[in-house]
Amino acid sequence: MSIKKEFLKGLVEKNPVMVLGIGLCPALAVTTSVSNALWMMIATTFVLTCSNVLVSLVKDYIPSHIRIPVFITIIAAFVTVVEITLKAYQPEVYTSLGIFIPLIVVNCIILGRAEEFASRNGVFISIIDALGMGIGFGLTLTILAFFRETLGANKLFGYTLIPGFKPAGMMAIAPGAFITLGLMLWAMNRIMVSRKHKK
Amino acid sequence: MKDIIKPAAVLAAVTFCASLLLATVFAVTKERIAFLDSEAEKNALAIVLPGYSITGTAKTKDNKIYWVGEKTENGETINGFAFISESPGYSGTIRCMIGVDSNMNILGISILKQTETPGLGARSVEIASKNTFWDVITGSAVDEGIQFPWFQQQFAGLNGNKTVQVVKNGDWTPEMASDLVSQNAVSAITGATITSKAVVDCIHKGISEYNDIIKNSNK
Amino acid sequence: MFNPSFKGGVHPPENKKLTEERSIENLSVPHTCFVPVQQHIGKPAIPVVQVGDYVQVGQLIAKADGFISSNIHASIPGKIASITNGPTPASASGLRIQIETHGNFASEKTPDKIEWDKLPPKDLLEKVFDAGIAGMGGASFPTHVKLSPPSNVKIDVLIINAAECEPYLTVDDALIKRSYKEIIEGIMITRTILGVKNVIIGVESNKKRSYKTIKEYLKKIGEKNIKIPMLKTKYPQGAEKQLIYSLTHRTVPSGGLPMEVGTVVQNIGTCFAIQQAVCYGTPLFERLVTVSGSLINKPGNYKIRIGTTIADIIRECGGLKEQPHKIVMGGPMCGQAVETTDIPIVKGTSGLLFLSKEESSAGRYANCIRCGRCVQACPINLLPFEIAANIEISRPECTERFSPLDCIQCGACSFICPSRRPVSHFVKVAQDYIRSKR
Amino acid sequence: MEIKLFITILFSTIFINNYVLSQTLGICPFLGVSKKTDSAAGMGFAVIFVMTLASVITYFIYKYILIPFSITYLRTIAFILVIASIVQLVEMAINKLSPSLYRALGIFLPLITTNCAVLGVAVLNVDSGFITKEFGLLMTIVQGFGAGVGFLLALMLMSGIRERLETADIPFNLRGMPISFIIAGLLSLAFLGFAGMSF
Amino acid sequence: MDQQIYTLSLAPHTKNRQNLPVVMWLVVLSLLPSTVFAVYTFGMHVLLVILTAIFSACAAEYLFRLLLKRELTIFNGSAAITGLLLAMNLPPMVPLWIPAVGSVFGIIIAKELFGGLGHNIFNPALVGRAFLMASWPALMTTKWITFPNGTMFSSSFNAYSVLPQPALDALTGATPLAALKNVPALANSFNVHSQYNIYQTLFDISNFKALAIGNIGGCIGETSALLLLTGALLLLFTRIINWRIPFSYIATFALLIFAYYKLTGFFMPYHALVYHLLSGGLILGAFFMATDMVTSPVTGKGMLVFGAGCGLLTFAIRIWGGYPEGVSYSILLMNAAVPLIDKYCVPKIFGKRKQA
Repeated sequence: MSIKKEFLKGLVEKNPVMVLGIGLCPALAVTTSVSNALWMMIATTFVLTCSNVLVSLVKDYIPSHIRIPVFITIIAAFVTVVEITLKAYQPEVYTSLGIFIPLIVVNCIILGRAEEFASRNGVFISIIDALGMGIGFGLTLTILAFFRETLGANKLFGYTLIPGFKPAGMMAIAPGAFITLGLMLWAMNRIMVSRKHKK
Repeated sequence: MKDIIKPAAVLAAVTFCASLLLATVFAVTKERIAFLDSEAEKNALAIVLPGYSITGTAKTKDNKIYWVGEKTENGETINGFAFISESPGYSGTIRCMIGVDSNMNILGISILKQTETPGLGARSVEIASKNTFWDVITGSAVDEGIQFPWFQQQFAGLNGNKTVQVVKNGDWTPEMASDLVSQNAVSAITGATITSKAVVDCIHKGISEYNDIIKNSNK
Repeated sequence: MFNPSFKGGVHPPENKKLTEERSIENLSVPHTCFVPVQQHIGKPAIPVVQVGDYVQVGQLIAKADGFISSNIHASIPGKIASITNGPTPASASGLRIQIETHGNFASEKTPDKIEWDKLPPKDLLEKVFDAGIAGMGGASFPTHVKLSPPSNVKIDVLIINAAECEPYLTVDDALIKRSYKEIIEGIMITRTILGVKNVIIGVESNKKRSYKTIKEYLKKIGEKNIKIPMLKTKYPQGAEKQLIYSLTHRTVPSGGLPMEVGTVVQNIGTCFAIQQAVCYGTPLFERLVTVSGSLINKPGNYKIRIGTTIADIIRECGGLKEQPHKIVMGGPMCGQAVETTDIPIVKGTSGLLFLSKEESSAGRYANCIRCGRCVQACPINLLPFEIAANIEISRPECTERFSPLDCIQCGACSFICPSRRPVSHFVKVAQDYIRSKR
Repeated sequence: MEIKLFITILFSTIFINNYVLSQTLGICPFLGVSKKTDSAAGMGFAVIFVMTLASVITYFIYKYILIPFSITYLRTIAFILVIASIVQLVEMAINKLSPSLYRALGIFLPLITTNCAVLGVAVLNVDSGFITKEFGLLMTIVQGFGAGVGFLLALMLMSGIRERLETADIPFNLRGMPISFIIAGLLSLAFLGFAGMSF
Repeated sequence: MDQQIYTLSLAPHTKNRQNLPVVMWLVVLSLLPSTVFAVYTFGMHVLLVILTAIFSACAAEYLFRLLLKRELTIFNGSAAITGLLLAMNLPPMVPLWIPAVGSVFGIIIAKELFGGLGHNIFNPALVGRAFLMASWPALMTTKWITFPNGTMFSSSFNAYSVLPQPALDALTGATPLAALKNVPALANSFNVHSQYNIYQTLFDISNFKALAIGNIGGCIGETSALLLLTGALLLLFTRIINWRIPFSYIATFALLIFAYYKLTGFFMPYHALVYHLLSGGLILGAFFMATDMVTSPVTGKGMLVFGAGCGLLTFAIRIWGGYPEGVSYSILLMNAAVPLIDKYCVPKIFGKRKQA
């Protein structure tokens, strides 16, 4: 019961992008294509899980006033692991995600979960939390990327969707990202409100 | 005293462990990354200096690297040169590798880095697959073989001493090629004139920068 | 083109044509008068008559209560019928002294003119006080208070307000045309009381005939210290601070009085009343009122006894063409709409307008489109639309940074608004909120 | 000639490739601190200061420590620790030297650590190859400063608009975050006018 | 006794005759001459473009308000003006879905989401145009009409037949501003080593005539300087627009353009100045779009600052930018700054003492 709850909360009720409003920079920047969004999800979830595990393991040995630098160091290490690995085995993903791979370090989701959850809970439940949060983050990115790739480039996974349709190029660049996310948040708010009314 | 030493020690230990981990990962992947880099360079050089064998690199006065290649044609050895140049595009810098012969005729270009709008400026490096998403998921996709972006292809054969003109004729087709070469022009990517011009600028910049060096090295 | 003026302001349709050419007529004396005891700013006067007493015209019926207050005199001869509460311009239920006509008018003889220039200023001021004169422009500030500035204040200019910037109203214009000599004399008396030399009369450029009349008369009598520049026709040219600025380029500080910049402003009607009071001892019991608007049958400038009800005036002016949408006391820009026709005329009533729906209704208002016209129009340089926007969404606490208290309620912003928003009303709400909090 | 280059870099980082509006970096503080113009100005100036300082320090670290020892893969971890300590030190220094400045900027300084635009500018300095170029130090300074100014500009525009919208009749579910994204999108659409500018 | 109760309300009891619908219809009226002229010169397709834009703008506003159960404001005419202004900023031969999509985006994203008329920050018509520019730049920059027998270029080009045919085609196929921007490149690539000839051709007196009258390539509503100025006079005369914004916009722009050409040693600075002033959307922008009440400052000082900012940005984009024309982007950018301008250009309150 509790495991299910901890996992699901990251998807909906505490969705990092849609509800907590964190991790926005990658959400806006890398969602030009669904495959970018999925790779971002994998990279972030990996870092999140690893850092959550390590933080919950060492939490008792760290003096509380230096915990933030320690957490950052741990996170930065895992980010670099991801960076190097992608560079070696997925060079195309490495180029298209670009600067946003090192910037996973400053994604507030990761530091936030380390601080708020992993440093207070056991290893197993921390993994569940990380997976839930990572997938919740990734899911939002994927939906956003779906709209942006289909409308902005008439493509899905790099392949043309409807021949002859002229895509709105704006969706593929920054303004499209902002506006689409804004409209998604609006839709989300409406759904949440009508749900509350039903309850 | 203990208040300082313990945290410092913990922090040092964590940093040390992290560095150790990274060093290991780096050591494992080092060769592969180096291989990928050289491969990328080789590929680019093969495009911009087609048929030339690379004889080595040289440096300009301000430490910029350029490549020298040669090939034998009709019993004569011809030199080719390749260099890298940059110019601001629609969003962010565009980096190109440009190959020229000693008369500054462009042999080929390769865009190494760009962050242009997908679907518009980014088409300068994209090869549009004729297969649609539905073809792919229904398994009816056709293998199209290795292709080269038409935008970059147009530059081969242009005269680098003269200004390369950007014309808006709609997207490039092979039929347009001879006409464009006679005008010393390239056809802009539809809707991405800024990107197209930026690439041309990039080439002009590079050629003017290396013009003297290459002429001198020829003598 | 380059007539002196102030920044901002609006040009409402003048509508003065209705009454401009009408000379002053006496309205027949009504059968009953209701004289309110509060006709001025300050404390209400205290009645000094009993029900059943008989009074003569001009007899004191209520005495000023303190310094900032005014005497009230009987406007018709007769019997005090009642002293009860009823509707007055100042409030829906204020104390009114009802006089019913009784006796004759024969006793109303014009006394001989006294030679005022032999009297000391203090006696002159006494006469003004006795006559119960309060500003005739609309605000009704007791005149004797204005004329006795504290000794540490140096007054160097007397400004006479004949701008009459409100649409419809033509009383000042008509008065100048008829009694310019008396007015100039009144100005001289006022000047003597204040002990200043320089006088500036402000007349708007749309009253060319009055302007000429005064100018020529001044030339004739060789008076050099009374100047009369022609002001640009613009509302609210007659607002005190704006008038001072237009004529002297002095800026009365926010929340301050004209005397802080060495000026005193008197309405031209007040000057006439002062002359009457000082020279003939006539107290203020009647005044000039412009009765106008598209729905009254006989518009004109009438001399009306104070205390005459609107109902009587309607009857005397030939009745109404149809039921008016609004009855306004004062000018259309900052006058007051009244609910019933039982309300009497008071010392400060300069106009009485019977307006049709087309003339006066704003209809429903729309969103603010930020055209900035209220900002351009505001003579105080406020941002009225910001105050209105905050009031509209019930955030009066956010209006304080826009200083609504500086607003003079001229109504220019509401007038000019293309979205028909009651901007000045919103500003009033903000003012009330901030005042109530202090 | 060099001056022109610096102007180009400065102009490009402020307008053409504005960190917030076209590269979608630093979105969290951009949305978080843009409710009031006063705090937006405070945050903006703090970011300019920290970005310029971080650019300089990471330049030296990268050029004189990471490159000579061939440990450039430690870039992310080194930069984030440096930035975190700079922020900490600056906070302490300002507190000591000028309490009035501290009152104005102090509360924003801790927020800057997680501002991905700061790490972003350090990483981009490396990525654009400034480190090895002639006048590299000046270029990094100009880029760091320009990025900060661009951030301040975007933040000020945003906060002005949001202050004005306080009285606007925005659909209820759209208030707050969603409309802010829409505004950001429209701002970024307007900034497209600078695209392709060159001198 | 009269028992009638009369309407009570606060002063004032009279109202300005110029209310919202009057304002809106006067704006439409002032745009009418150039609209009619555009239909006359560019053909009936333009009429369809204009009608599509207006219809979809109104429909978008109506449906959005209907769906969100908000007060229907469709009759105040502002949506129609948005549609009309958008259409005037489009090339004549765009496919009809372009104005439709642009209007819908402009109205919904830039206006209705912010709460409708009066609350929007950005000019909806310009947002619509910027959206179309970012999304379908190809359609937005190639669908011009050229006049084979019109005044622009043809007669003057005959006099300078040194130019090769492709250069002529390149010049006449573009808008006046694009042609101006292309001169150096053209000169280089067609071996006309001096740019002198091309500039002289462009700055021929017959071209200035064409620019003033409007038989020239360009967006639907921007070509005829004279008719636009006629409409602008009507608006200035009825005090719907304030002189400050157009004045400071055009003055700043003219000053900068002139200074630029003079300082760079250009040989025909006066001609270049006039050419810049008459061509492109400068007049349309300065009088009809920058002056949009909702999205421009409210204070006099603010208006001057706003206009100057627009002028500076237009100058920068035209001279250094990636696009030949910069009017719509500069107005859009300055729209974003309006709240700040309003905040810092508050007039001094009359008689307010300085805070001690």
